Amino acid sequence: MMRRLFPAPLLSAALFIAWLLLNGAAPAQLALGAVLATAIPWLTEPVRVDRPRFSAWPTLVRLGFVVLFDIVVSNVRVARLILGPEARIDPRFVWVPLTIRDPHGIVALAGIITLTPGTLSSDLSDDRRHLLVHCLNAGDEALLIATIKQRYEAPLIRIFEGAR
Amino acid sequence: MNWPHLIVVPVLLPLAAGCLALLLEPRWPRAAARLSVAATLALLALAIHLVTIAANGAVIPYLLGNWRAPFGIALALDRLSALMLVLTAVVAVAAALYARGGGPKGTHDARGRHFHALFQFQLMGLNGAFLTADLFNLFVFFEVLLIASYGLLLHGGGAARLRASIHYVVFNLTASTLFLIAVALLYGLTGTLNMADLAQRVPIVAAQHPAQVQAAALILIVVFGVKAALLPLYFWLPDTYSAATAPAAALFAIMTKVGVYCIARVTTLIFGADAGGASDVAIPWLPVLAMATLVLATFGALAAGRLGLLVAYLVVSSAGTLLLAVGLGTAPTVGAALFYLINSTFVAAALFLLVDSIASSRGEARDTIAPAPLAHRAGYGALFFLLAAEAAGVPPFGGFLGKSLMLAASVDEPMAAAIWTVVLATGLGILVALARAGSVVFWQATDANRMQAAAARPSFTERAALAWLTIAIVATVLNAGPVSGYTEAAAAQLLQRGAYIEAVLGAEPVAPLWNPRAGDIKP
Amino acid sequence: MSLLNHVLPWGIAAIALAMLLALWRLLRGPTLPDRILALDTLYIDSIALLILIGMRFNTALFFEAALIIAMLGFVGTMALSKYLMRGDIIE
Amino acid sequence: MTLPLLAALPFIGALIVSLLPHHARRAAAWTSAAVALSACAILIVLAPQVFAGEVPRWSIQWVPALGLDFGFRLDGLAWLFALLICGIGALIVLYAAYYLDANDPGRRFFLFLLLFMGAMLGIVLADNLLLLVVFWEATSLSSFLLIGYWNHRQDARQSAHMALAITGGGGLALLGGVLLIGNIVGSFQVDAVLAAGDTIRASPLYVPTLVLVLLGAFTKSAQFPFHFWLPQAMAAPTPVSAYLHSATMVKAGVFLLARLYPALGHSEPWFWLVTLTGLATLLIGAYLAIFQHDLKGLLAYSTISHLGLIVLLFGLDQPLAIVAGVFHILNHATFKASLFMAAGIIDHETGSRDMRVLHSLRRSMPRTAALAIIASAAMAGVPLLNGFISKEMFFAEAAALERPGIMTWLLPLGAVAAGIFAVAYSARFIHDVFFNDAQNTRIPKAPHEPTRFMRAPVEVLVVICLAVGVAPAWTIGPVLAVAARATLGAPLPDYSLALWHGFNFPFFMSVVALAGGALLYFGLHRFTDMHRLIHGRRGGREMFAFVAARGLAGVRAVTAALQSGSLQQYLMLLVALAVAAGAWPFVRAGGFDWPTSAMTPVELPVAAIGLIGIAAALGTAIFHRHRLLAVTVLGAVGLVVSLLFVYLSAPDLALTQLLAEMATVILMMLALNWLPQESPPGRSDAKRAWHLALAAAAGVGIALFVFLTLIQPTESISSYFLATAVPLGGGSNVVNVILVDYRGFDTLGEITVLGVAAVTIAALLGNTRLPRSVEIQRPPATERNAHPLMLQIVARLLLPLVLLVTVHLLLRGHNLPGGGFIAGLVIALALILLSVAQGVEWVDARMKGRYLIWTATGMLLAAATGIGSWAVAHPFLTSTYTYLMVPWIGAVPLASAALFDLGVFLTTVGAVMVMLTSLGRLSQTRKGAV
Amino acid sequence: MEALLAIFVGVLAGTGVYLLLRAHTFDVVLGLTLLSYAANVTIFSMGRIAVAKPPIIQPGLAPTLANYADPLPHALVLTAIVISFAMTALLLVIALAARAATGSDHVDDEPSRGRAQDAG
Amino acid sequence: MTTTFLLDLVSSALVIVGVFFTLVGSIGLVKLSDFMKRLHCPTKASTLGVGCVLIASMIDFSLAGETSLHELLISLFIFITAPVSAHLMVKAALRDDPNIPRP
Ligand code: NA
Ligand code: NA
Repeated sequence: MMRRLFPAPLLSAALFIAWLLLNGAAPAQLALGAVLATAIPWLTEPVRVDRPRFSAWPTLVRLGFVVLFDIVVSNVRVARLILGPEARIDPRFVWVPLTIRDPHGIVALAGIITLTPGTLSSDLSDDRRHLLVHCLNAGDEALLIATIKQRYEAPLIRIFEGAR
Repeated sequence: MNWPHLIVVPVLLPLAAGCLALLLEPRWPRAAARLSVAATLALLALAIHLVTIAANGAVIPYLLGNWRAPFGIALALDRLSALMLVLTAVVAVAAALYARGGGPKGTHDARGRHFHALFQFQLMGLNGAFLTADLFNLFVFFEVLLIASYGLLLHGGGAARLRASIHYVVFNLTASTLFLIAVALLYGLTGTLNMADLAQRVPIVAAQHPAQVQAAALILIVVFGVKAALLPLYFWLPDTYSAATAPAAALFAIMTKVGVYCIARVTTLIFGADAGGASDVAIPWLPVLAMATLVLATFGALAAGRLGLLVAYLVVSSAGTLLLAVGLGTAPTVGAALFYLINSTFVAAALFLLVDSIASSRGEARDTIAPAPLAHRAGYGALFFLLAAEAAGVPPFGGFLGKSLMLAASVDEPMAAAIWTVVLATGLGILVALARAGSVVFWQATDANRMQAAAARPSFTERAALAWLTIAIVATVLNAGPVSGYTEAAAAQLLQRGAYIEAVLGAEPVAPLWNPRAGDIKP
Repeated sequence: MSLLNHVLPWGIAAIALAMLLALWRLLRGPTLPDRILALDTLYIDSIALLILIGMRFNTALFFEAALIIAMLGFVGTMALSKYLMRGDIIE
Repeated sequence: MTLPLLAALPFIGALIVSLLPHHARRAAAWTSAAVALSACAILIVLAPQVFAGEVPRWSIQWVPALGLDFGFRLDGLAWLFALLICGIGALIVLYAAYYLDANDPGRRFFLFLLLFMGAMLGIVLADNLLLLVVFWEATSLSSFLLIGYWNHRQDARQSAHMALAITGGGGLALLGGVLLIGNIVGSFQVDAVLAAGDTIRASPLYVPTLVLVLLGAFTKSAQFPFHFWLPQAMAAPTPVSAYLHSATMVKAGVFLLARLYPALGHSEPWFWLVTLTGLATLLIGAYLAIFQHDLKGLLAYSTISHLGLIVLLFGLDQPLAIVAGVFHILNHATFKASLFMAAGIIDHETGSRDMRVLHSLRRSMPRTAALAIIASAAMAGVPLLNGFISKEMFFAEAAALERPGIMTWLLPLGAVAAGIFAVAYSARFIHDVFFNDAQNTRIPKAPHEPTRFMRAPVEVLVVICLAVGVAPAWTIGPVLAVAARATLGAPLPDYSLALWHGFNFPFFMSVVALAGGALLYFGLHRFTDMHRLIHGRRGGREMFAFVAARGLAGVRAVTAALQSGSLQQYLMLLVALAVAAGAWPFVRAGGFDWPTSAMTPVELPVAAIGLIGIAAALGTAIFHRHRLLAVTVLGAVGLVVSLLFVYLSAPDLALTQLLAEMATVILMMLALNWLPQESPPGRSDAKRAWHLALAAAAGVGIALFVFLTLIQPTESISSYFLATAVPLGGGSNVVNVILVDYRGFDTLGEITVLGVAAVTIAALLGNTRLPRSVEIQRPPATERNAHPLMLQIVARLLLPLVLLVTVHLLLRGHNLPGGGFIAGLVIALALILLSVAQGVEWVDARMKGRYLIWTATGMLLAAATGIGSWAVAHPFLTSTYTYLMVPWIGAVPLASAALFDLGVFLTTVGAVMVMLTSLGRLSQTRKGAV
Repeated sequence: MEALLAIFVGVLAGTGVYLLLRAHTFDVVLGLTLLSYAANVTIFSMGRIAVAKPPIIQPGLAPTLANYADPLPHALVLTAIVISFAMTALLLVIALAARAATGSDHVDDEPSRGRAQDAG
Repeated sequence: MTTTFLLDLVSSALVIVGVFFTLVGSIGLVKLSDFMKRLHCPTKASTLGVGCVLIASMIDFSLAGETSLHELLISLFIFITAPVSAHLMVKAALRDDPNIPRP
């Protein structure tokens, strides 16, 4: 019953929260938010083809903080690079081999890589086994790959593929 | 006036019919078409009813949304707008009927998609433009009728129509932008959009900033000049009108009249003799340009190589004639112009339809003015002869009466000699052009017997459409007395703007049934 | 009165400067992706600008504009980039 | 009621004939004859009244505004002309029934003939000058049809044109003249006009009036220099020539002179204009007639000359001359009609009308010869025939004219010369056709006498010529008296209709004319080869053709130059005119007052934003040839405009502008798929300079205008909206309340525009398969994957969130920025995003995209919401709102305007989706096609 | 501010007119877009300049033009934006359909027709 | 040294930081010499730049008494969409760059 009412419970929850963020938590808005949290997933049902499965919630939260921290740190680093002499910049493309298979996980990884300044996920190989990353200042390529895999990919694997 | 909401129905009826036609068409195209024809007939009945109401001489306002003018949008029905509604409906009935006819290639309306929806939306735009008393709302209805006309012009497809439509669309979009700018400037100066209110405020503002108000007024007239086919703004028109399918072209015959209507409306109501520093901005430019239009349109008619083009030039020439009379701005000239307007509209529409019928009876030659076989020569020839005489302003038809009225009315004008020379000489030019074209098409028709077998007789609805317009023309001439009396009264009403202003601005909203507005709950 | 009220005009000015710099790149190019990038930057900068203006004028009325830029502002970037990479955007 | 019946008879006949079967020639002829004879009978019944000096009248109002009544009157002049029209008409019908070939469409002939007869009767009977003009032009039109009757012949068509151009044009001039008369007199009633002669002559408009009326009369009556159409009109069948172009239609011009003589005559301009025109026509026509080789040509020029004579008589402005003129109208009609019919018989029986071919016909067709000779003699003015008497009267008037100066000798001399010429061509007609046995050309057909009925009309007319010539006072006296009296509008002068007035000067002139004419012809015949003489080749006809051809070429050149088919040129004119319209009042006012009032200080961010906007707009123009680049830069302009809206307090506008801009960019990208990536460089620098100048003028103009307006204080109606939006409109977002309530009608129109755009796009692209031949230049697709994974997942993730925001925007619209259109665009953009990410087929399969239904439903919903207020007797679109108290939740606002906004929303989503997916689907068809 | 706004409108209109007068459909579309911006900003500015006064009625702030921007031009511009969006869409579609049908994106008929056929 | 003042200070600092990073992003956009380098710039603005400003705004509005949290939604949307933009721009720029080795 609940499954049929809420085909995507996580989405419903997200929508409900988002509604309250937009409109505040007055009683009328709570009611309306509930209605929308029910109706929208139902309406968009045809569009959800392969649904992500989340698990390992603590990992998710921890990853969130790690990413935020990395964003701040790399922002500062990159700002220095930009404002300094350009010769210090040594950009390079690096193919990062992927262990993660879940497409949502891959996209999340690519997003995180892009959001942390200094690295850009540029391409995904056709077999989805390699991610092309552009580094503003690559330094040690192997280290970069290792950092990515350890800091972001591993938690993402747990989050998206933990249930398997 | 038994039911007060009748005034808005000429806008809503086509809107609803258009939407329903859209919904019906995918599954039940015939039902959509029938609905459209029925709605058009209903519109005619309604328009006739409204004319009888307007004939009493009162300006009847309608406050949309129950907001007092100038705050809400008001509609106003006076003799002129009612007349325009009837003209539109009469032409629309013919166009709708004709669209249901057609040769072996299928009916006209089936040569593209959504004909009837577009047709109805065009009617909505036209009727709205004639009824509204609000300048910006007029812009909106201009856009409605224009965008529908783009669709109708493209109906049936083909490279020629696409090319013509590029010119048409771009030119009119530019004009629409200008319209917006003119409205903006007027609003910036006066702080209002309602035309009655503008009429009141313009003299006050013009006392301080005459040049600015005049400039805005002139830009506005330029915009209407595009629709009305005023020199040098009509050059897009002949190719466009002659490229459209017949029922669309017939309906287009009313479109130049929208421009004329708007010029007549604003030059009397807002920038008329009472407009203080902005009074009579259009004089003497408008009559002069109109005369030049008339001359060059006659040239075009003489030079035209296709019947459709020739008819399009006739539309331009009649617009020139109308603008000349409207531009003079006296009650007799405007009255004469309105009389002439009736017949010139019907004739242009009928000729567009007839030319299409003729073209489909001439095989490959279509409507080129060159010797070619022609089926059903006698009938076409007779009708063409009648309509050509009408168009050239030769007796005994309405064109003649209209021009006579106009000449008689302009005899005391300072430009009378020029006006008379131009009107009479261009009348001759058009007579010659039509005689040349007709004699080539009908007299030099070769090999008619072979065509006779090949070309189908025009279908019943096509003949009905032509007959309907012919009846309308003849009826106008036979009732020229009452009709000219009406147009004279319409002109008088137009020039006595006080009644219009008073009716629109003095209209009282209906008392609300309940008043939640007094409620104390904060939204 | 508050410190923020002194900071905001300068902040807005700085964002405006940032946008002018992006404009320079937009006009300068040299490649099309450069210009798309500049436009994208302009969009991002406008989010900041809208928020700062909202703070300065003490109104929440511009949030929706910022929200929509955040949500759909990349549509233009996406369309242009997709066009460059595929020669077509809806396939 | 007999009068309207008389006028209607021909038209009733025409109606009957038009209903007859195609080749029912005989029935058509009988009908026509019946019409003509009945009309004659009516005239005879009315004769006693008319001869007693009464004027029967009948009239009804037609166009009071114009002073145009539909009415008839029958005075002596009208009676005479009506009798001429009907009597000769009857004879012509009889003649034509035998003349026409079995292959000729007989029904059409008689139909046109009856129409003409009706028009002609209308002219003479009209009681209202405007009505006269109506019928006048009708004669031109029916004449056009009759001249072009054998329309397979090129000369017939050409002649018809020429006649129409000249007489139709004259008719328009006449219309002008008549309208002037009406303006002077205050009425078009014939009686009123005739009584107002002094007023008219005293008017400053007299001369223009006279000139216009005379133009009408002279063109119709083929007066010099408009005479040339008449010989050309001989391309018509001979009965037509006899009827229209000698006896009736051409007489309409002189009828008009007669009719308006009391009103327009008695003045110096009249005398000089009419007399000189008549004299010139008389001489030229008579002279040229001598040298025609075609029988009908000779008769046509003779007709011109005789019309000139009549005109001349009216011009002399003497009562006796008027009597002579009326008399000659009658005489000429009889002898000329009979001559034309004789010529037709000759043509019919010999197969030729060429005097260089014909000869000696007195032998083979003696009766016809006798008739023709008598009629020719009448034409020459031989005593004992009617032509002699009127000519004598003319000579008498010419000799008696008391005018100082040139006219004292010019007129008598001209009269005698014309007399000589007339005798000469009459002699030629008689001699060259019926005698001249020395000629030995072969006549195409073996000539013989025609059928009795074909000759009968000629016989009747010749008998009349004789009777009038021998006993004028008894036969024609009363008729002439009553007609002349009506013409003069005054008591008749003393005159005697006698054959012999003694050896006076006119008699001497007659003798000189007869002898001189005979001498001239036989002298020419003897001493020159007359058959080789060609005169009048460079005549008016050639002039007309030349002018027409040149005129047409010029007209075509002008039209081609104006209708160049160049949109650029058209737009330049539009922009230039708009700039001129905006600038002119300032130019006239001598500039504008530079503002002194305080301005709002510039804020730095606005300055920066404005700078970006200006630079980006210029960039768009500079880069426009690289389209993708231009679109990118244009995107910045759109962004700047919406930021400006934000800064200047228009959040709703900012949202709308932003979303519309995004959607527009998508549209442009989609369209660019099918268009070249670059515009070729312009070829003309001069033109670009013009464009730049115009653009600069437009820019400066609008900037100045905006500036001048902005610095003025304003008193806007908007304070009302602010004051009432919450209490009366139920919403605190005033812009939205305006959109859905105060000006909801605008919004209804606006969504209609959007919907119709979608409909048109769907109609245009719906089943378009872009043809294979179109090669689209596109950048190479280097990316292998059409749908990058990242985009797919993000787009799918965004959709529910966007939907949520959409609902948010829709619901809050009335109170806060948002509303149906904004919400609609948001959801549409999200769907487009999905289409880009996943492909249009993917989305279609899931959305079941019948978006047009959304559009139509949305429009219907908006309209229906408005209509709902009718139920409570309120105007369309009256909104209301209330609060529904829900336990626990509280007050839930329910506004009818929200329903309207929902309609806007549905329309927008549907329309935008139709537009974008129609374009997007083109790629699918391309995949299928290429 | 007034002058800045006026100059902005002027530049939009000028560039719009220049592009409008180009010979190829897409350029004309760009020109019309700029022109419609010019028109919209013109209308908008006719409510006079108001910074930080959105016409959204706040409780406690007297609803007069002194406290709020003139809302009417906003509503008009909104309508104008929608209409011009619709028109642009249609014109683009016509342009590409014409290109497909005739093989050229020149605004005129076959280039031989007018003398004024220069591109650019 | 009230909480209000502290929060004012914090939000002012956040505005300064956010604006700084936004500006740095744009400076890089102008200063750096090739596209791939420049592409790293807007991420400054979109992450820390806008992020700090949004937090400042949240604080500021909360100070004014109206809890304002939709800034979070703005951040969420930026975090979702910004990587896609960058990703697509790289792809657009790389469309004909043969120098990248395939894995
Ligand atoms: Na001979
Ligand atoms: Na309301």
